[in-house]
Amino acid sequence: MDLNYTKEETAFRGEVREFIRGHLPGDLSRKVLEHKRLGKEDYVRWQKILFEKGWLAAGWPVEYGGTGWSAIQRFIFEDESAAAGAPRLTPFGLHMVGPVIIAFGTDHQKKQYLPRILSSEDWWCQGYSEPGSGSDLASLKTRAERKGDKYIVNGQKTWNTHGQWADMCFCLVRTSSEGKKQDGISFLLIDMHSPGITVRPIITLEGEHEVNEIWFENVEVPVQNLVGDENRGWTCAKFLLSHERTGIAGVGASKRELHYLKHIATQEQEGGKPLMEDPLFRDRVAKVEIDLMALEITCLRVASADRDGKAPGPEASILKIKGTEIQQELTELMMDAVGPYALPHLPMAWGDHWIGAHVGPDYAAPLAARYFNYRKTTIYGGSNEIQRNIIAQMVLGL
Amino acid sequence: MDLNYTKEETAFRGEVREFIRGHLPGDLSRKVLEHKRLGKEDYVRWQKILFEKGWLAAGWPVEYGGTGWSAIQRFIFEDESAAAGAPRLTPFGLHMVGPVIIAFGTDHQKKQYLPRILSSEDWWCQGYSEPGSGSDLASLKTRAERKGDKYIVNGQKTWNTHGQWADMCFCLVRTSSEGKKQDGISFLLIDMHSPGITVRPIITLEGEHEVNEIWFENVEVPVQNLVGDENRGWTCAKFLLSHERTGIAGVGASKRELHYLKHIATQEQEGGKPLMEDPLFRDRVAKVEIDLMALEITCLRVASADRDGKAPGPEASILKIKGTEIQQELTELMMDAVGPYALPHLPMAWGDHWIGAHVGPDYAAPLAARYFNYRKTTIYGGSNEIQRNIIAQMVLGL
Amino acid sequence: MDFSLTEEQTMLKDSVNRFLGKNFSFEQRRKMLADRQPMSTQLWQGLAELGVLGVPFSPEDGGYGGGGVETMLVMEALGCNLTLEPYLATVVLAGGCVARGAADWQKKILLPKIIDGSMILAFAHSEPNARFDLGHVGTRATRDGNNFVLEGEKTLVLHGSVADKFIVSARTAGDPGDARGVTLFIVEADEENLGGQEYPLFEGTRALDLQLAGVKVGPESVVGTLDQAMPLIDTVLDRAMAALCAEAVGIMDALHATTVDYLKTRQQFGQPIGRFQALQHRAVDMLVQLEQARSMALLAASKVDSSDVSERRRVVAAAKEMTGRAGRYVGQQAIQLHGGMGMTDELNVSHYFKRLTAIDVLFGNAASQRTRFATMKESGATAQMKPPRKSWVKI
Amino acid sequence: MDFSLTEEQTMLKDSVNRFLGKNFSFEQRRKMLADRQPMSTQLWQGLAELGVLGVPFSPEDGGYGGGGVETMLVMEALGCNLTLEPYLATVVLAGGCVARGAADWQKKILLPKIIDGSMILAFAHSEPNARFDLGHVGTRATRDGNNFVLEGEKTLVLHGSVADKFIVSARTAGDPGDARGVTLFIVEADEENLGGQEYPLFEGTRALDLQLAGVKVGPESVVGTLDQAMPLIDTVLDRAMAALCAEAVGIMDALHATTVDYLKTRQQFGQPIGRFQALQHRAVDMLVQLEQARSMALLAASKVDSSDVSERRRVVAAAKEMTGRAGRYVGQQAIQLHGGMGMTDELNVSHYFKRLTAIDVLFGNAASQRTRFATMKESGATAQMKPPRKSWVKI
Repeated sequence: MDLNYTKEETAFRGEVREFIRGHLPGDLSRKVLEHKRLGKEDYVRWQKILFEKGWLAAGWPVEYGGTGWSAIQRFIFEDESAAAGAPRLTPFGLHMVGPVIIAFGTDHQKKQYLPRILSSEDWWCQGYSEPGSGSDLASLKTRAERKGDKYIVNGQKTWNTHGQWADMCFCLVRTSSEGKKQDGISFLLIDMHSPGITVRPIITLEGEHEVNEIWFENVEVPVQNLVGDENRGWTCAKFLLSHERTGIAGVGASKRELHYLKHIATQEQEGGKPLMEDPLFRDRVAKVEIDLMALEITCLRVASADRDGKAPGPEASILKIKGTEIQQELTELMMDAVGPYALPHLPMAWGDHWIGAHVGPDYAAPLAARYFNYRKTTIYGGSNEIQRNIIAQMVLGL
Repeated sequence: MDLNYTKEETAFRGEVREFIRGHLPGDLSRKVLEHKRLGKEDYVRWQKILFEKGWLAAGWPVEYGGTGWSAIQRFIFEDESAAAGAPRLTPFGLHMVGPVIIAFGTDHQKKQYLPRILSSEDWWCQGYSEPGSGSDLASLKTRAERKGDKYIVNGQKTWNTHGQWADMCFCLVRTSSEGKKQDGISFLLIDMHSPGITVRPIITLEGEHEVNEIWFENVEVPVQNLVGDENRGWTCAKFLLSHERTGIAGVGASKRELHYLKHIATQEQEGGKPLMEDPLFRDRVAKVEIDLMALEITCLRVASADRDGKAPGPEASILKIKGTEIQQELTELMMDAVGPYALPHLPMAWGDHWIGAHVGPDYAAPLAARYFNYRKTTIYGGSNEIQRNIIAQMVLGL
Repeated sequence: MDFSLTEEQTMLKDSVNRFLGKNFSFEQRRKMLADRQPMSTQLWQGLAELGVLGVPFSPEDGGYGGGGVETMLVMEALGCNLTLEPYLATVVLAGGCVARGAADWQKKILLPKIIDGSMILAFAHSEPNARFDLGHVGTRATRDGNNFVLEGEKTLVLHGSVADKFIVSARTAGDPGDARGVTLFIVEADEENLGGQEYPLFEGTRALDLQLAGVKVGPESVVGTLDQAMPLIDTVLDRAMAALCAEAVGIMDALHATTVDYLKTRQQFGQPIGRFQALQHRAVDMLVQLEQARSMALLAASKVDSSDVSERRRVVAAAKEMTGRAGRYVGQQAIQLHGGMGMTDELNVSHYFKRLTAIDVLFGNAASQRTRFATMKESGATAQMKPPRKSWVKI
Repeated sequence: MDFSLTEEQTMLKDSVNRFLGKNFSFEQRRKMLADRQPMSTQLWQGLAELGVLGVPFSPEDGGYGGGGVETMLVMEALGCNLTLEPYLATVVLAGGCVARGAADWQKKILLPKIIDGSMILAFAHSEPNARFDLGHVGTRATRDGNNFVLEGEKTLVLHGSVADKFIVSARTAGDPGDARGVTLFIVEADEENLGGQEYPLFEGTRALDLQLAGVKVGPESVVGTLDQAMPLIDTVLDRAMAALCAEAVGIMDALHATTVDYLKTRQQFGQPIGRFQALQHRAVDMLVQLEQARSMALLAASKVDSSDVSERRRVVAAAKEMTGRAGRYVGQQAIQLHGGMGMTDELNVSHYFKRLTAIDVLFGNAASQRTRFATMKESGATAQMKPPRKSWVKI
């Protein structure tokens, strides 16, 4: 046992840091560090730079364009990327549908889609949740009826992130209503430009457009877009949900946010002293910092088990629970740090080209919105209540 | 609406305070205030004083020796008693079996038992829980078989408080195994001096003897000791559990303990200053103090509804939940306040006649033991989980 | 000790709720927000006609003669109906300053117009970088003959953009943190050298940052005693905080009810999600917090008129702390239990949540109230008042 | 970065666990507590024979050559088996002072006897009224020719009553809070003018309050450099805290497993109580806390040998904080989920709970570690070390 990084790992970290320092555009990282709004072009810009370097698909097998990195290396890469303020990689292609296509897809699907994910030519989105099927995902109702060499898809999906930018959607659809509800589900790849698709924005509480509802009305999908066997889509769904667990905790990003929190709390004054010297505020910061130190090690333990050939089991749900709790606590602390200046709502100030006046310090403008927006983290990706159910049943056997 | 006490209520408070000041023995209140161990004789001594004054059975109807006080007056009485360090009244006779006998008992039972409760001649204990029946009380197995004019009782009860001192026990026993489990239960009054009863101490984690197991082996109980109808004891049990709700939160005692906590935290030094000036400790104290202020009003709201003729409903479970959380937090704060001097275990120092050396300050000796002992508060009287179930079902309709 | 409402109080409560139920809806709120409308003149007039705007003013001033409890009842109703009206700004804050501090002739001019809804007042007190220190006044009012010239900045002036007049606190003596030397002025909204930037708060209330770049006012604009406004400001702020506690309780009440309803109707895994014990217990913990907050709002409403200043301050700080803490828990859990639906702008849940968050921040969040409460007790209630420093006692 | 144990480490772990499983039981613990037995000579000898007492000492000193990780493995096993042996006192604390500070000739005398179990040492450092300030040393060692005379009081000397010798910290210069001026001495237990009062801690470990009323020791009793013992003491205390973190993890592991078992077997309302979702989620939250604490115990074990003192101190403070906080939650919930059964002395649950509580208190509870951690960072790791004051720099 040695919890120090090996020489090779340290060298790798240096290489990653060096590359990012040389290639991450300053305006992009500034946006991330200062909590500005990111557009599709921001994400794509960075992904293209990584793609050129061959570092985009860290978790994929080398033959499909992956890096061949160990789980620890991937952790280091994410850590450095987050610290430098690199935009997060959009997960839908790279971390979700990509691995599913690699594991279950046909050669045609692999040739068709994987390169376009890597080149950022296709922006993917996810068609999982439905208005009536949230935590109980398997109860989904969107139907796909086979007609000749096509499926005809009808139904409604919701909480679809960035569907307004998407070229493709991977979708769970019901192809049979026989047997257990999990048994009649199929995994379809749907072209978002197909006739019959309507994307309606859902404005969330902080006033932003991040998620959508999607309606499918007699949308035709070629049968070759079925991944895996018909009615066996639940296997893909579960695979997808359990894949790429180490990133789920967001340790790198939380470390960056902790750093930013301290920056803010050093600027803010409380009773004539920096807020960071207020024993009560400092105590809350110390608590979340220690939680985060611990979570980093917990993540590395899971990543390390991954390397040793053991797949991360349901105990990785711990990472989701604790990781999102920490993320929320950090947004709450930042909001609290700016006191009354959390109140003004200035969404124009989070944009690209705002040069107008702020109310209060610059950094204050997006903080309440982030606090509101981050309530989602304990809801999405399987709510934290569902994660607790998973651990209770699968780990504790209760 | 007026949240100030009326002139009459203020005058009543003065009268109570005056009486207690004149009649509560100093050695007794010192024991209470300093967390010393109380013996049976301590409780009885104070009860006899109150009995003589006619103030012992505040909640009973006047005809049976009660005071005729309003719920607000009872609250004031408890508040003043607790503040002065009066021993708490043992509830088993006064607040539990007494009201049951008044509501459901025969004239004979009333004449036989009520005066002896008031005079403290009988010490009562409770035979409810069994090893297999805790939260699921109605699953109890202790049997009572009718043979002529006697019941023959066999079985085992547990978590019996102060049974080692008891003359009488009110007991839930199974008289039938037909129908719903609640339907075959009867409420029996059992003479603890009867042959066939064995009382075995349970030593709890802090090392004290407060609770017992009781075995009944062919114990003969005269049928006239049945309260209410045979197989209808559950009615008495529920009546008993819902009775006397205002006292359950222990607001008066918690106010006294908060005061003592501040006393300790003023003595203890942290970094050359009284601990009470440490912003972090002070903040925890302020939080519990505000919680307690709120709970006092919540209690008075319930008491006041009581006066208006509305019986306190299941929402009184809120008092149990919050009251015990506050009690536990206060013991935890006191333990934390003395730092390393929480560690020594000196049970002799909690006794009556200890004049030997302490390790650390005098007040430190019983604090860890109290913290340990008070874990019981969220377990007994229907665990706080059960209270939440009650509110969810009875108040929220979930 | 009596928790029951009088007949008049019950009538007041019912009539406000009935009026709002009939004349205001969540859809109207959303439309007002989309249109950046700070208030609805029609609704305000309706409230005036109902007598609601006169609730805390004395009958001699043309008001209803209500106290803390009556204000509480109004604020609870305004809260659970999610209104955007300037009740706090005009009636409680600015109106409170006038009613408790102004000369009779000033009252006669202002109060009837507040009460009949024809004049909107705003309270311009908070300043940049004051954080939660409500005693911090840096804006200066310099004598110029009989007049005063005001220089400085005010921030987060609630409903400032619709105000006809402002009640402005400014320093006529001493330094920013001093307890003495503060005076209140009436400043017309159309005054020269008065600039401002309007913006919404995150829950929709519109606020103003005010620049006073040499605003000249006459001696008749002074409210109350020169240099001695701080106790008046404190009194008014305590009443505003008690009012906010009541509003928060109204919101939490509605939010809890909505959440429990959702738990009963939302089906997952073939049953209402309210069957799941973990969610049941969460709903119970929300109720416990709500009832504790309600108790403190009642206590604050009851003590806010007390002549015992130290008791008033202590109770109000405790109530604001409890409400802020409870509001955070109840709001967060309401979102969580509603899942994705709680995150949308379309449901009132998120609006309630954001308003609760704003209420916590306004005039000092739970953490700062706890510190205020804790330090208040150490050396008596007047500990907050800093003693005058030698350097400024010039008069 | 490698989390897997080496073959030797796995063997060590297994052999300690096997040995304790065979030679010690909860019933023996209860008997020892009833008999006020501070330790079991037999068990101690067995541990010596197994080589466990030599784990942290270098092979040159006759030890096993283990580091933080090996100590962690031993402590975890001692913790989950609820032993009462003086491993912390003799091997980690006093032994640590000797191994890292003493002269070679002293080591040659002492370490073999510690390792073969024939000598018990205790560490007399804590003082009355020092609270959690581990740098507070008020006991004085005054020069008397070549000798020193020790005057003062030590408290909470773990396993002091069975010690053959004490390692005593005393001040040879400066004032109680000063970082410099502290020296370590070896003091024989049968020394004249050495008095003591023995008592149990609430979880059964026996401790001693020590009165040094003019204890005379020779120059050969000095351990390490005169006046310069604080860095050594800090190092040893950090190792002791890391060891306690490991013990706590061993305990939490056992306690969590016991609780989950109980949830599976205890029947109420016709089903195992582990079917109730609220209790399931509680068991999950216990697991989350446990795994977070385990991570920090691993990190502390791994960094405790680090030459980077500031990193070591930071990690150890964080680990002790996390363990203390987790231990409190896991312990309280274990009791709660066991209901009345958790309250009895007869079940190991309450013993685990009390030991976790004691571990939190020892060398500073979670709250104090958090402050230590937070202030440590402000001005680098040496912030804890107070600079020398002019008044005492006499040499």
